[in-house]
Amino acid sequence: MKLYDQIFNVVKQFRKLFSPGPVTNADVSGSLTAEIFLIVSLVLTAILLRHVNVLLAGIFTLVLAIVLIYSIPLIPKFKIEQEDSLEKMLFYAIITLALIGIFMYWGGNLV
Amino acid sequence: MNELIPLMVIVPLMAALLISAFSKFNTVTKIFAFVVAICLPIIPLLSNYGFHYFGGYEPILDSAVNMMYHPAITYSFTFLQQIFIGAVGLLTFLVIFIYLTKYRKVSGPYLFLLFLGTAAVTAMLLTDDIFHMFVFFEILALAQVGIVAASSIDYSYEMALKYMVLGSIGSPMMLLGIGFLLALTGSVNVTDIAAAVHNGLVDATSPVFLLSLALIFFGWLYASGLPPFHTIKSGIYSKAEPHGAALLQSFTVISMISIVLVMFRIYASLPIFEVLIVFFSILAMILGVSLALTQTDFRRMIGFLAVGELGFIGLGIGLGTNFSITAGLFQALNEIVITALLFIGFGAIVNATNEVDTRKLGGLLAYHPKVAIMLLIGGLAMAGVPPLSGFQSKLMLVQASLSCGFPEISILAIMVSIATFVVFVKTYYTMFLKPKPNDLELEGKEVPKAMIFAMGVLLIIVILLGIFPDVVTNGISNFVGGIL
Amino acid sequence: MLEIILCIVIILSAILALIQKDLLKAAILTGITGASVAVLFQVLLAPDVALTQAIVEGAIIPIFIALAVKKTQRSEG
Amino acid sequence: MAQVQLVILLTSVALVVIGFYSAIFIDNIIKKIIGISFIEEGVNLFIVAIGYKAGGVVPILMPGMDTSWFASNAAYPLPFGLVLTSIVIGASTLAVMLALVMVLYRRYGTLSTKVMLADTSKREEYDE
Repeated sequence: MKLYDQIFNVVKQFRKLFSPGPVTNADVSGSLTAEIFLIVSLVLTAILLRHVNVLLAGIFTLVLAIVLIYSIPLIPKFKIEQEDSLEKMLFYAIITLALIGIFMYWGGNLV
Repeated sequence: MNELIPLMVIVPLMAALLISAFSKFNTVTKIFAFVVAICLPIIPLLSNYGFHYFGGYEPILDSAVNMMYHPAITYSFTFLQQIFIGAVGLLTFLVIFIYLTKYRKVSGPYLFLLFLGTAAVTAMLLTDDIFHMFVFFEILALAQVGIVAASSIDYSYEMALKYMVLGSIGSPMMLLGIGFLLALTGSVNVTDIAAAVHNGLVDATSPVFLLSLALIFFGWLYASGLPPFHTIKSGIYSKAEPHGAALLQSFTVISMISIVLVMFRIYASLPIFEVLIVFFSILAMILGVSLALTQTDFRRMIGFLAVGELGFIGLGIGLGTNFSITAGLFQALNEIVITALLFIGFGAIVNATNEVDTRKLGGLLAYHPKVAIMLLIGGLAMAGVPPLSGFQSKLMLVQASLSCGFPEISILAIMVSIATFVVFVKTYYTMFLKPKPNDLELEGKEVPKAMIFAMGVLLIIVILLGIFPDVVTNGISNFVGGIL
Repeated sequence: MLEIILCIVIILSAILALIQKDLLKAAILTGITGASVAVLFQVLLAPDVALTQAIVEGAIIPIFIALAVKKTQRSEG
Repeated sequence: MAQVQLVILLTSVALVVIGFYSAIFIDNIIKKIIGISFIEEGVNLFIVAIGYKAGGVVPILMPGMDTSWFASNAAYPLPFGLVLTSIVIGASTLAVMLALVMVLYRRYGTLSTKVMLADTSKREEYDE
């Protein structure tokens, strides 16, 4: 029952996503779909790790699934990180550049 | 008739300059713009396949190492270039037609920007010279900023400035990557660089070569609007005028495929290249569609959907087989047509209601039935419903990833298609089928005829490509066989 | 020796331009960076690039920035 | 004198890093644009340094020069041509950015990025 209550609270938290303005049932069902879609697709992507190591993929997928399900609602957190203020966009762009550079320099020959 | 190849770039470029110079003669400008816009899709259809060397400098055979060198900027024109330039030319014609019929007094600078963008993407597709491509990429970025800033929507200047600031991070990095390649090979011609890499003249495992891939890849992410640039791309789509947004997304798709094909020719021997592309494509699909599900502004929603669909193109190219690259390029062609149809259709609704919030709309089916039906078919095509064109390319992608041994990616692609369908049906319901809110004024507002005409033309292409996909896929498959 | 002095001038004026409170001074310091890069291009055997750089980065861009500062506000904040 | 090339490469790296620092941490939009233009400048400097040849001559063929001597001693001119284009592109981009800033200043009355270029999706007032 605890998980059910948690999911029920998610719907209440979506109200903040659409403020100002009323929250319609289509919007809430869309956000719930997004929530489930996000969890399932991230877990599914984690299975791709089996091409590196099967054991790693199994452990990682299980841990990811548990962490994601216990940290719902994800969509409000995701949306705050992806609003279009210049600072956040620049920050993520430069972080991505640094990560790609580091990954290529030290890991480019490993794959 | 290889003289027609440079004309594909020169005609829109000259038209842009002439129109901005003589924009005070209103009628002459209108007629001239219309004539040039008709020429744009016709020139690539008439031209023969072949090469064009600027300045007439033919390739030189170095007899010592038995390799060809290309001293001139080379334009190569094959079936792939023909079909994409034709598609962009047709779209430019439709957009300019909508613009010319919408306003009595046309603005010269705006037409200048539209033609400049078309010339830039045409040159990016044709060219075989990586620095030439970078120059036209910068011109394209300026044209895109101009198209966004010229719209009358709130916060369009802010969005244009944000795009420019991000662009001045992204494009110098691409230039730095080109500089690394130049330092390694001493050439900027893609054929020469690819030959040097394949013949072992360049050490493919050296850090400089890997860093050049990282930097050009970052520039590609900026050009195509994959994460972390998906927010700004969807933002500029939503702040441009609807017909401008239809053209902007085609510019994005074409700059994406032209840069990725160049990268593919140079870096295909590195396995990590394909890993990077697949990773960012999957990220784009997940983020684009899940953010589209939570939007209430329907232009922003279509923007995020367009970014999500870009992931399919990247996926096809990242898998790296002949069949998957064909599928990815075919998906690119479909996306240009379908997303343009959706942008123009939703733009027609904005035109008729002056409202972008789905919560305040409803009951439009009774007032605009033609637009509603065409939008429905376009949305179904985007979600991949047979027998429309989106179905064919997505089916090819699913088959390709299955035959490469990645069933997870096939399942993910199908899930993203279903989520796209959910997004579309949800928006369609709230806009067209839900009862009309009391305070929504709809009487006496008509959708422009030119928009319905443009949607009709695009819809015919969608249906024809869905029924006869072989017309395009055979030619693309031959092209891909040439670069693998 | 000349190169090293020029490099130090470039980096110092770039940093000074960014910690300046007065935007007009920042514009002038940008011009110093551009002009020093132009001299460095001459040292690097590229006289044609040096000419363009001296005109564009040494003169035109500081004037653009100064115009923008004049139309907006001079102090930061 | 490979030392010259090394010093110049370090300078260009320093300019790019200064640009990234200003992109993230500086709030004033005009200073941010100045900082970002340093990235472009650093990249230009790097590409010119590629073409440099220690002890070489300027790549212009003067009358009276021996062609084979010239070919083995002149600097590599292709990067110089690229940088020429890149400088002009950078200047035009910067001019467009400053013009947009001038327009936006009239609307907001401040140069702060946090105010001027904040998130727009929530700012649209929902009028009942």
